[in-house]
Amino acid sequence: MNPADLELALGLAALLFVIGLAGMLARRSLVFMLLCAEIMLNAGGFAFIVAGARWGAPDGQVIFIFLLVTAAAEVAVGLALILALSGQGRGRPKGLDADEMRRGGD
Amino acid sequence: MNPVLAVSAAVAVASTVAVVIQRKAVHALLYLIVSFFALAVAMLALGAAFAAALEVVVYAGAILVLFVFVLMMIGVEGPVPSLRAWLFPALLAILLFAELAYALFARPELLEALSVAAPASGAAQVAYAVPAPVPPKAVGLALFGPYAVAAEIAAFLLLSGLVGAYHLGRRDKA
Amino acid sequence: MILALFLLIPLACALVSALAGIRPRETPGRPSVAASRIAALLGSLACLALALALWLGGAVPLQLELPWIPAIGASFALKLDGLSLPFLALSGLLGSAAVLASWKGIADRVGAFHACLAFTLAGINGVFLASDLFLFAFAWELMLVPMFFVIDIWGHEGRHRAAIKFLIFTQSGGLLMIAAIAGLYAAQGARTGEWSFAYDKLLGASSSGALGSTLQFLLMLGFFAGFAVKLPAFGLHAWLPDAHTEAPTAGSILLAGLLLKTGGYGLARFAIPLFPEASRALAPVAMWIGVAGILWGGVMALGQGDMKRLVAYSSVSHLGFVLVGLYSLDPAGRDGAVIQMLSHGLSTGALFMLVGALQDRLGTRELARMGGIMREAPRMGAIGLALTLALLGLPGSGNFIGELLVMFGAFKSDVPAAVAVGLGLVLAMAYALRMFQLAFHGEPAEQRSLRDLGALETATLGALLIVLLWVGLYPRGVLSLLHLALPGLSGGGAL
Amino acid sequence: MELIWLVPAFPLAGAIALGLGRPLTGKSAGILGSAAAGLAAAAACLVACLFVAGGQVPYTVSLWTWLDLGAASQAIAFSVDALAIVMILVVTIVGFLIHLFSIEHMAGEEGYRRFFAYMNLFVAFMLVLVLAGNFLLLYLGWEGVGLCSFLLIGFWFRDRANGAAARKAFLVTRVGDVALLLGMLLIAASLGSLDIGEASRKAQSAWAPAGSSSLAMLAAALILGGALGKSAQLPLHTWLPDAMAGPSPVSALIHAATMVTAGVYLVARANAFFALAPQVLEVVAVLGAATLLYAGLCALAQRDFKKILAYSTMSQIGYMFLALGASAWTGAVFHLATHALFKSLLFLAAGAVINALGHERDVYAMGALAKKMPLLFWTFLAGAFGLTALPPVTAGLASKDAILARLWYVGGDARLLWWAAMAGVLLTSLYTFRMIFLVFAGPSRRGGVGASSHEGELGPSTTIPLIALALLCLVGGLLDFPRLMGGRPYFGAFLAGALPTAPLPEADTALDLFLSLAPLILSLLGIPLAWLIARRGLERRDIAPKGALPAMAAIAREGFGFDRVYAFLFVRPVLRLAGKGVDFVNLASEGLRGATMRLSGLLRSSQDGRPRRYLGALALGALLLLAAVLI
Repeated sequence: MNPADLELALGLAALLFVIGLAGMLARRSLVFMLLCAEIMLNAGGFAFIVAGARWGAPDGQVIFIFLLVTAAAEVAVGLALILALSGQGRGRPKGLDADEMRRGGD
Repeated sequence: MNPVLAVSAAVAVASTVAVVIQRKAVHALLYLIVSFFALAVAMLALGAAFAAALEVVVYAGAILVLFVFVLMMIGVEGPVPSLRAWLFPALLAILLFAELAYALFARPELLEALSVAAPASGAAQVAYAVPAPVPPKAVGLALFGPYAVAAEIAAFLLLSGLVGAYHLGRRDKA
Repeated sequence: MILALFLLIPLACALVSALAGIRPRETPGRPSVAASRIAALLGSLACLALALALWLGGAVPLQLELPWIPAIGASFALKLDGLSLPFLALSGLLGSAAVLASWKGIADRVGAFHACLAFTLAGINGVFLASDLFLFAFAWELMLVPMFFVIDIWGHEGRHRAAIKFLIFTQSGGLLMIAAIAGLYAAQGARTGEWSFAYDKLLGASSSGALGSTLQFLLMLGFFAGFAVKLPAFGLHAWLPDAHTEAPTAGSILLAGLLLKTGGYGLARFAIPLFPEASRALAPVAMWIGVAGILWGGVMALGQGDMKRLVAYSSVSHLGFVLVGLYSLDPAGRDGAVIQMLSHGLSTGALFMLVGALQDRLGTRELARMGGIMREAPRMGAIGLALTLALLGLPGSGNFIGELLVMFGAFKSDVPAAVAVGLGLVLAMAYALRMFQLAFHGEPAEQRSLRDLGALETATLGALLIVLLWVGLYPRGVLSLLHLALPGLSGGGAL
Repeated sequence: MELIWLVPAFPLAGAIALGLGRPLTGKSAGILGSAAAGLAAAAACLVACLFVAGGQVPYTVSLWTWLDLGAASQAIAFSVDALAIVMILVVTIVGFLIHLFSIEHMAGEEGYRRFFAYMNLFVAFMLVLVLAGNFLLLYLGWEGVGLCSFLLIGFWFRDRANGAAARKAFLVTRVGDVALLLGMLLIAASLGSLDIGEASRKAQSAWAPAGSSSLAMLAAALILGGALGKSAQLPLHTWLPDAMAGPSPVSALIHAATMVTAGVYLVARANAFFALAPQVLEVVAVLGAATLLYAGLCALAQRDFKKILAYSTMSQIGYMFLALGASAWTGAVFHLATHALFKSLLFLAAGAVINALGHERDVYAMGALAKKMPLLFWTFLAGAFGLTALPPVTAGLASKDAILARLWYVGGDARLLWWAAMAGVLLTSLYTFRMIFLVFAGPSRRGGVGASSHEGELGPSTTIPLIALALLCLVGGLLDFPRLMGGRPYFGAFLAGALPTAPLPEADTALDLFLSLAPLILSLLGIPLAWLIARRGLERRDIAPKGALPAMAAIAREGFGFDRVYAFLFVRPVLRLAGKGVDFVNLASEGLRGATMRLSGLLRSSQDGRPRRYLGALALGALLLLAAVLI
């Protein structure tokens, strides 16, 4: 494998991660924040794969699988939350604003 | 430089940027699927065929489809933040990326220092010489060999996610 | 094993009270409620009887040692000597008085209330008996928590704040004390190789040279801080007026009558004998802290409009005498401090009971809204007068003996301090008379009908007064007992 | 010999019985109280007879050990010697007569039973005071009588003003008491004993020679502080005029006959210490003389009947202090005894007058009562003659004469004091006869307050004490009559066992004549002058004072502003410090609480529940950490 490829791939992971970060910081909608979390998780997983490829070892992919599982569980719970919140009818048209939800505990 | 990797990287970055600036959640989701496909291609280029498959099948195919279902049910439109609102996140992201890139490209010795397995530069050169695609079988052996316990824990996590989602989704709360 | 009874009886009573009152939606007059009251009363009376029996039987000193946590050298060691016995008797007496004082006043969660009282009493008895520093610290903490609940749950309007304040102050002091105990334990253990919390073994630590003078002074300060908060010494007294004012009557009685005494007892038993050299270095400062407490407490009492708060500030003043007496490092001063603590417990306990009775009847503690009680309730007036006189230290009351001996001790070691203490006596008269005249003399401030003291209340208060008079007219009864404990207490020979 | 404890026990038992005995209603309470006092008087007489019969040997009866102070153990013990005998006789006999008087005088008052309980308690404490063999027990009695004084001044407690007067009395005397307490501690600490006799002996060996020991001076000065407070001498005198808020029998018993003279008794009792500190003794004399003149001037300007008598008491005690200062111990005690007789008589008669007039106390509102109340007039006059040392009443004549003569014979600077005392004689005569003229002579005033009332209602329990006291005044002085008039010093000889006496120099008839006649003439001279003053005062009583003299009188009526100065110097600063009871220590702790809460608020605002903020902080942290690694 080419070292340049390695660096490119790692740079890609880093770039994707910071894009996800910027999106999560900027967007206020819960759904978008969840999407951005997926981006960041995926970027992290990609970095593991790069590392595994670099050493020719399976461990990177194994960790990627674990990350996948985590992401699946997270999405399941997160989406269930979104569904439950939107079902209450509050904040529905404006798209589940995380900041507005802060005090809406009823 | 591997052209496949380069192209897929370009696609991934472009589609990811598109994800975070969409107004409609469904559009963002579709861009994200594109981004994941591009990443899967990149993984293939790196020789991680199994991971690439999982990326497409599980991540894009299952998790994101779950998103699609939910979005179809509630139909979210997030307001696109103003430029001002992007200022701080973008600044933070750019700075962070600059640091990471600096570490990656200008300070390779840092990465060497952080790595445990290959302390010597000679070993690194040896490793570079070996183009090593990792077959799915090796991954499976590792997963249920040394990582068996972690796999079990991951299973627990999935189960608890299931239970949590079920609980949250229950309509007839007493 | 007799000594363990002092802890076991209140604990058992706490259990019975708690169980009896555990049923939901209790109403006053139900048998279970009465049972928890009676259990708490019997427990206190049993402690009192036990202490008196030991006193009259001349059975001091008495020791009990059971292994507890041998791994760290902590044992369940109790020791009864001439210093602890009067305090144990006082705790039984005031415990009974506290239960009697809340016979009618507490109607809510009666079982839990009496369980808390009995629990506090157990902790107090433990403090007075422990001859193992680990056990002492244990008992010290044990008495605080139920007292916190007594204030926080059954107190008056500002109870939550007062309870938290009480807890924070005393816990901070207690923490320093526990740190000092640990430090002493470690230093002594490292030197001798024998890791033990036993009082007798630690007693010689500082004089044997195990501790450097700086370390000795720091450890002493740790003990001093813990006890000075509890006493309370001037500057650390901010918790006291609030806690006393907001606590229910029984809580105030226990607080003023017993909990404060644990501070003075701790100084006499631990801080001074364990660190004689360092205590001698601190003594002049400590005496003047005491003097400041006497004067400032008196001045503050003079300015209070709330009767209970006035009594609380008078406590600050009176416990300043204890500090002066103990740190005069003179036998007379030490005797005076002990007598002062006992008399203050009796007189202030009774006074809080009276204020509680007034508050139950009038619905106020404001002096400005009282007046004329002497005419409407002569029994109350007579007892109020007697207590006022004790408060201002009239000869014949135990308070006078305490103050006189303290002044004598102070006079021998620091004449200006004695003169300042004398000024405190003038202040004491000013605030005591002001309180008495505002509450009992003049015309009633508002329309009301006032019920005089009932037979039970009169009997309780009368008993306290008679004991107070006995201490005042025959202080030898206490002092001869106290002098039995002298050799063990003398520590470095300063006392 | 063991009987002595009965003397205080009777009134104490009476007090307890009256205090607990709710069923005692009506006059029975008064009768019981008087009986207790009477029994005490009888017991005292018995003890006195036994004492004289037993050859005047002092003895001590110890009941139980009270307290060990240092090396010395103090007992609850009664010591009997000649001085104690004199004092218990004065206290019990005068006390009994005043109790008797009160049965009718106080009838119908609210708290009748309480009154007698307090009075009995007072007698008990006073007896403890004079019988105490050690300073500690003396202090118990000392504070006890102060307590009873407080209770009885504030007897009519429904009026807050009475309460304030009572409180003032107790507080001001306590300032002196604390001095006495410190003096006791000094004696205990440096001599190792508080037994009065033993400490005196030790002092004489440890602190001699006289005048060289600062400890002796300090001890004497501190004891003097106590005496000044109790006896209302300058500068601790301000409580006595206010103390007249109490009922008249109280003023008679406590604030004329017994308690206020306790200071004199104390100094006499502790004479050994004063003998070792001649400078302090001089201070005693000077303070006595100053009080004598000061109180005389104040008395001259008063309008309140009882306050005139109060200032007069102060002034007479000034005489006693003067005598003490001149080391005329027996003379001081003799004047104490005679003063108890004539001043209690004056107070009782005044009280009866005031009662008859419906609690009118302004002398300008009285007048022409001599005819309406002949008995009160004549008995009052007997007391007044005693006060002004005029014959035929012997009580004051003999005792004052002895003091004046002694002052003259001391010589030196004491001559000045003699002149001061002579001025005092004139002042005494002036204020006494001004009072008599205003109350009993002249026209009836104010629409005739006393017009409807006369003394006809006075029952035997009122009249008997008055007449008895008047008779005692008439003959009391014969106990120690001046040698010029053929008297023999029985009294002085009796006291010689307890107090040091110095014989007068050889008789010089001419000088003796001068010393006896000079005060007599001055007193007589005072009578017409007093008439002028009384008339002048009457004319001006209702117009605003103008000119220097009335202004002076106004100042004198206020006691020359001592109250205001003390309020400014001591009372107000303390009260301002007390404020509304705001404790700066508490404020400091509250400030700490506030600071903590603000800090925690600051920290809490970082946990505001906005996940994006947390994320931003996280990213920032990552940025900084990475930067730290890279740099």
